[in-house]
Amino acid sequence: MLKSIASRIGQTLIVIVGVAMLIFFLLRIVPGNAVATMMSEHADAATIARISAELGLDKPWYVQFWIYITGALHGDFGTSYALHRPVKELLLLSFPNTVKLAVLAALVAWIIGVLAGIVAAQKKNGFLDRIFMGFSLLGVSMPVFMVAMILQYTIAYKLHWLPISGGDSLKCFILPAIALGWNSAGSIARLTRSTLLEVLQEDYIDTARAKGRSQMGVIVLHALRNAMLPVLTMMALQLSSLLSGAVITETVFGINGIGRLAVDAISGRDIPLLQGTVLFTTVLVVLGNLVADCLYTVLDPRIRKEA
Amino acid sequence: MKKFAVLLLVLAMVFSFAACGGEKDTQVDVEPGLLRVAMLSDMATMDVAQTTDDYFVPMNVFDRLFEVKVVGDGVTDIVPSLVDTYSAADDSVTYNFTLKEGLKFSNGSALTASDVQFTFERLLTAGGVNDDIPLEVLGAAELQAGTADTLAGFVVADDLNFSITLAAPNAGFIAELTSPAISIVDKETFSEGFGMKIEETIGSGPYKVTEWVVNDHYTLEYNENYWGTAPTATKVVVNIVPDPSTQNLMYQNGELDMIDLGELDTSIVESTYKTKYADKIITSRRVGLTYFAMNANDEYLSDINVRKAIQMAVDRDAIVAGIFNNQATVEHGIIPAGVWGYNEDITKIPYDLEAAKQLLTDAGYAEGEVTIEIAMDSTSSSGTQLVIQVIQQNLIAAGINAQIKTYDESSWLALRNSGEMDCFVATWTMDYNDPANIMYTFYGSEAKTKIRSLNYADTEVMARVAAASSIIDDDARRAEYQALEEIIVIEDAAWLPLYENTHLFAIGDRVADFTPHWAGYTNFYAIDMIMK
Amino acid sequence: MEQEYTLQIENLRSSFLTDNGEVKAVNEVSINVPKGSIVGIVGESGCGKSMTARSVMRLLKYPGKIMGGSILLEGKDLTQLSEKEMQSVRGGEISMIFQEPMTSLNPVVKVGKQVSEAAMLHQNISAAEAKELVLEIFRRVGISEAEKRYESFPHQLSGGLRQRVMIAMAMICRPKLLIADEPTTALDVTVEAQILKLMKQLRDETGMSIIIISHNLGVIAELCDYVYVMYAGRVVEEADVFTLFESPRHPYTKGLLNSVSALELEQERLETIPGSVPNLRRLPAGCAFCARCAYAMEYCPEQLPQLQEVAHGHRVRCHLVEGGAANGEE
Amino acid sequence: MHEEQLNPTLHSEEIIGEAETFKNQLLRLKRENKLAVFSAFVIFLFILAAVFAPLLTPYGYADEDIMNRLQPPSSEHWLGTDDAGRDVFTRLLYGARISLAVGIIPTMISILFGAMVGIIAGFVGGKVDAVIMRIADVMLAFPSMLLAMVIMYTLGDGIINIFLALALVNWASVARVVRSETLALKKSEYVEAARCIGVKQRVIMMRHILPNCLPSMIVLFTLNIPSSILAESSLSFLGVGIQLPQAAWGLMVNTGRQFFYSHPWLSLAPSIAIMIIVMAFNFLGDGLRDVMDPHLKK
Repeated sequence: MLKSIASRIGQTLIVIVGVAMLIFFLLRIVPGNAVATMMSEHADAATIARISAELGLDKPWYVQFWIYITGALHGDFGTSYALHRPVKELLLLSFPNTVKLAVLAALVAWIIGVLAGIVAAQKKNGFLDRIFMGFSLLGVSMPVFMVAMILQYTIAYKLHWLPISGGDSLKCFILPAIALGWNSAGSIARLTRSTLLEVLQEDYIDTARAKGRSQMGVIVLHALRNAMLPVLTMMALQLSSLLSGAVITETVFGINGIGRLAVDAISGRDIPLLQGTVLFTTVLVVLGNLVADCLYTVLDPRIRKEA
Repeated sequence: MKKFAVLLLVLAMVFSFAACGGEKDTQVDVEPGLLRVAMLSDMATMDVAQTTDDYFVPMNVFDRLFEVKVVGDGVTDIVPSLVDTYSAADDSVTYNFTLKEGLKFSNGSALTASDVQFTFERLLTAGGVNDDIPLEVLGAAELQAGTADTLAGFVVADDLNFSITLAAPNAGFIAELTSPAISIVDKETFSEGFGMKIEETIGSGPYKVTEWVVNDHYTLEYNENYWGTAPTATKVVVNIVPDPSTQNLMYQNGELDMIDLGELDTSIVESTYKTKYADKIITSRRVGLTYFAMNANDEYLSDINVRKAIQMAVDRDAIVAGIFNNQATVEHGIIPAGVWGYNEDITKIPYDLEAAKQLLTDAGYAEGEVTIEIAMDSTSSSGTQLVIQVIQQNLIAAGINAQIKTYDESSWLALRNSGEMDCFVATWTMDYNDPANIMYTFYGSEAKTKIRSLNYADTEVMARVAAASSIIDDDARRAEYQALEEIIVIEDAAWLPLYENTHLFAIGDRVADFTPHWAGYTNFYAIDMIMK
Repeated sequence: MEQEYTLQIENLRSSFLTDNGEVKAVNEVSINVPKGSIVGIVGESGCGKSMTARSVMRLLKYPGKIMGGSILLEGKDLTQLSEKEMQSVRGGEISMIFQEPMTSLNPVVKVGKQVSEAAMLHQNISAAEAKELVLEIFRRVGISEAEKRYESFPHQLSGGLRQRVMIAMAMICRPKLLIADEPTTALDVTVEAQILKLMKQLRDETGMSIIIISHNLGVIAELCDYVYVMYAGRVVEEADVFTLFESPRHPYTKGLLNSVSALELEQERLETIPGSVPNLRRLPAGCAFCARCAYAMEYCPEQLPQLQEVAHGHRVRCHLVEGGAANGEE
Repeated sequence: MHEEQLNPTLHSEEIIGEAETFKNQLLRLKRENKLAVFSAFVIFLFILAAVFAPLLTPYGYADEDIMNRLQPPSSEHWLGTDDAGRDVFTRLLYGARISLAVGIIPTMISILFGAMVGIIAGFVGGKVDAVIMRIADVMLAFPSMLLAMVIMYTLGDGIINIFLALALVNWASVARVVRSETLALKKSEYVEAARCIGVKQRVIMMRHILPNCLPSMIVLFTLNIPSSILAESSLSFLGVGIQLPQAAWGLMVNTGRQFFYSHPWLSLAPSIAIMIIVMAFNFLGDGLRDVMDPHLKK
């Protein structure tokens, strides 16, 4: 087991290095002079040249790459052109908000998704099944921004139940979390239902029933644990799509998170910020997948043995 | 099929839910004296030496020697702020100032003449973007080049008295000193973190910054050491809400005490604000103008007939009515309405499509032969983008093959600064109330017309523009500016003025009254916001 | 003599209710299980034997449903019990073990836990007590190193061991009846013998009754006291084990026996029953076996033969025995 | 073997066989999954709308009429006009072109490229495999939205660049699936046999492996279309995709967003269009997966 985890960590490191390289090269082929944007109206050529030098943009790309890599290793992602602050500081500021949003959204997605999946599987082909699966398909098919806008309109604007836009309190995160989680809830519900239906066909489910377990007992104690293995894998993958969706949710709800930072960085052509944001987020996802893999190993004794 | 029916049902449920919901007022408990506003983006710095946009903190946390006060509808007056008394020599070269007594920064240290001196010198040496005004002072070039250690033209007599000698006469100098660029900073406590760290950004204004959560919000609180009357808004929270429609909702939800309606589409202002919040609207002139630039170096635009045709082909009244619902006024010159020196009687460019076509035909151009490219900054407001599209259609109607090309912001700027851009639409907002601010910036020198891709050819006119600021007699100066304006706009057809926007704000229930910045800036003086 | 029965199945009918109509998988089946006896149900795949067993447990897979008849466990009709009452019957009074020991245990739960779960469900005991009970039953069913096995996951055990675990699980609450659905089919022959021996031994020790479901007549012969032969959802012949093997009367039973003896005698040509199990949707009105029957008569496809008692406790469902023609048949 | 075989719900599996042709599979889809058929019909309607857009509406997608901006739905403008006076219904029709193109073209590119790379990785193995799969890992590590945004940032706006960005984002997952199928096929007898008689590697890949990967490629194709459509609409919504005055649904939602509370149809209409087409492709993809590749069920 340890060996397999070690090799996974090794692979993860390779991926992280690859990610860092890809981001760097993607962002060095960019048109437009970022410094000119940053200085906007009043910049003359001399000022632009001076600031380019300060930011190291006049050096050959390999020197820049070296600076970037060694910096990133120390957690130094450079300074934002637009906000004049270390990217690290900005990331650390937005990170908690994105985490809050993602965790809440994941909770929404998993709770709704797994429960709906269970009920649907229970009542296979019944009315509830159809309703839930209808909703889940709607969840998978609705663009995140649409859900976000509708929620904002109904719950916040019309009903005044929750605030419209960002803020620090948990209350401000409820709507964005639902908007973001809705999508994942759909796919989790579908997956939970199908794996649960599959697992419920397994012989050991009969065994558990033959033991005298109630339907609920069978599902919770025997079926769910097995059905959750693929769902867990999916949850790890969902981390990536949650962060993708966070870009939109944060923009719509005005949450000061990493996604919005990325959008701001793009519109401001703020390369260090964009570089830092994407690198940070991606490394986060990679590490998340690593954790999920290890968790999987722990949860499924069959893999534990093979390792 | 049954599944599909269920889906339809679900959909219907979602939308009926979306449609329902009654209106009700939210009673939010807000502490008295708290002013909640929103801005589209966070400030990059609080240091006025480094920004020409982020003026909110400089305006509210710092003071200037003079301020512009709105004294009536569209009437402004320049009043001393930190300055107690001043006198100008007859030649408009040397100015003597006396500061008010007992001025203090928010940290308690005294504000003296040497702080003013430091402010001027720092703007020159900090490598920032706001050195235009200090550059007029005698010896500024030497200080900036490093050949002098001090600013020769700035003489400190004692703590309260100082004098400034300019390199050339400038009758508009006092007006220039009202610019937020000349915000007086504290020499004693000035440090590395100035502009970025709230505890190191010390001013003498009515507020001090107490919190800055980047990209989220920042908070200003009343500065107990402020020399003037205390503001009724004792605490100001500026939320960063990048999306105007969200701001709109927040205002309607009672989450904002003031909204800048300039960011919203006019139709929303029309349908929602002019009906539901009609008595909450505060109107201000956005002193400045939107113009259509024509590059005289362009193959076709170098022909004055083409420029004249374009001037006549653009239906500015339709733009003002159609896009802005008349929340703007058509401009005819360079000096915008609301600025000292504005000429109401300037010759007006008519809208005459047929005459424009005729002019082109007479000049020997075939239909569609004249080809120009209008460069559009992809980040420009939707209003500006619409204006560009309407202009394009106007020009096409006149037989000019006008193409819109979209550039990202930095490419757009780079192209414009290179002097190679064909045409574009942009807006200039006045920094201070003097024609020099726009005339000199656009037509003051060859370099200045090039950086705006105008490439105006008449060097004689440009020399006159540069010299106009030193005319001491106000009437003579005004006459000279107006004459130059007539030459550039009408005779040379080098400039197509479009319109001046009206800037609307809506105040919330907690606000009694609000006076916007004289030039209609988005940034405002929080002290001019009177809370209930 | 008044016979005491653990289980009496009377006229049980179970069907699959599909979109395309009802499929009668178990049709008017009556089976009696005398106390302490081992009853076998034989038949080919799809004859309804597992369905019968599952009906007893009321564990029919969707869309299966009990349509009629009664199932009396010591006089208590299981078909009338609520689901909740049924849960206490399952695992407590009746246990069941399944064909596939490989898949019948939850792969992610330790086997000890799975067995003790059964104990704790039906006896009001603590986890520690349950573990003691499990270890004891593990030893009784011949699982060596019981402590170590308790902590094992199913994939760490051999097939024979897993089936022993299943038996332990079934036995832990001392049920009145054990239903074993093809308990040894998936095991190799030596292990099979051990498991069968174990089951017999457990019966002898506890006096419980056992229903064995198998397509393997060898297993039946070795273990059972009574045998029911099922074909296409009906019992076609029933008798005590000696009678059935000595003098089978139904052509289908004979066919089954022949194919086994053919194997045992290592004959060149394997004698099998021609044809295959009929589709339950398209059963003839009469005898379901007639299409494969060498002795089928004109009216066989039309008329359903009744179960006839040909000797004490020996019943046959065949037109051949009705008219007495079957008697002189060989 | 026991009674479960009788379970009539599983009855259809009897006819799933190696030999079932694509045509038969489609026939079976038609017979068994009405919803998938209906979805195909809906998609067909969208294709018709996209192709015949100029015939269906008197307006052009970029025709502005500033004096008639933000009109409510009427007989002249079925879905009203947007903030530049453009006919929303017209833009919806033309937007279908972009959504369908964005759904199909980059998906096609990513499937072809991904399959090629996947087959090579799986078949050649060794270092080639290791390198390719590590690159795929790197691509898959990114949150797709961010990667697409960065690529769009680098390439600049425009539809071709969207195709490229989405193809670049998606190929890796295809490569993964195809690689694992190739690995399985590599061990099959007929590939072994072909190798033994000295058939060239390239020929084996083209003749034996590729055709066998086709079913899962087709299924991946239909299932990746909706995610591509959603991705494009999200990019355009954020302003890094299609630019005005082009008509793309995500862009229409974005420009209509500020009018959501006064003129909701501006953003609701394109939103619903996106939802319907995505749903249709999802249903069709699910249906195809069920008939073509029962093992691909995730």
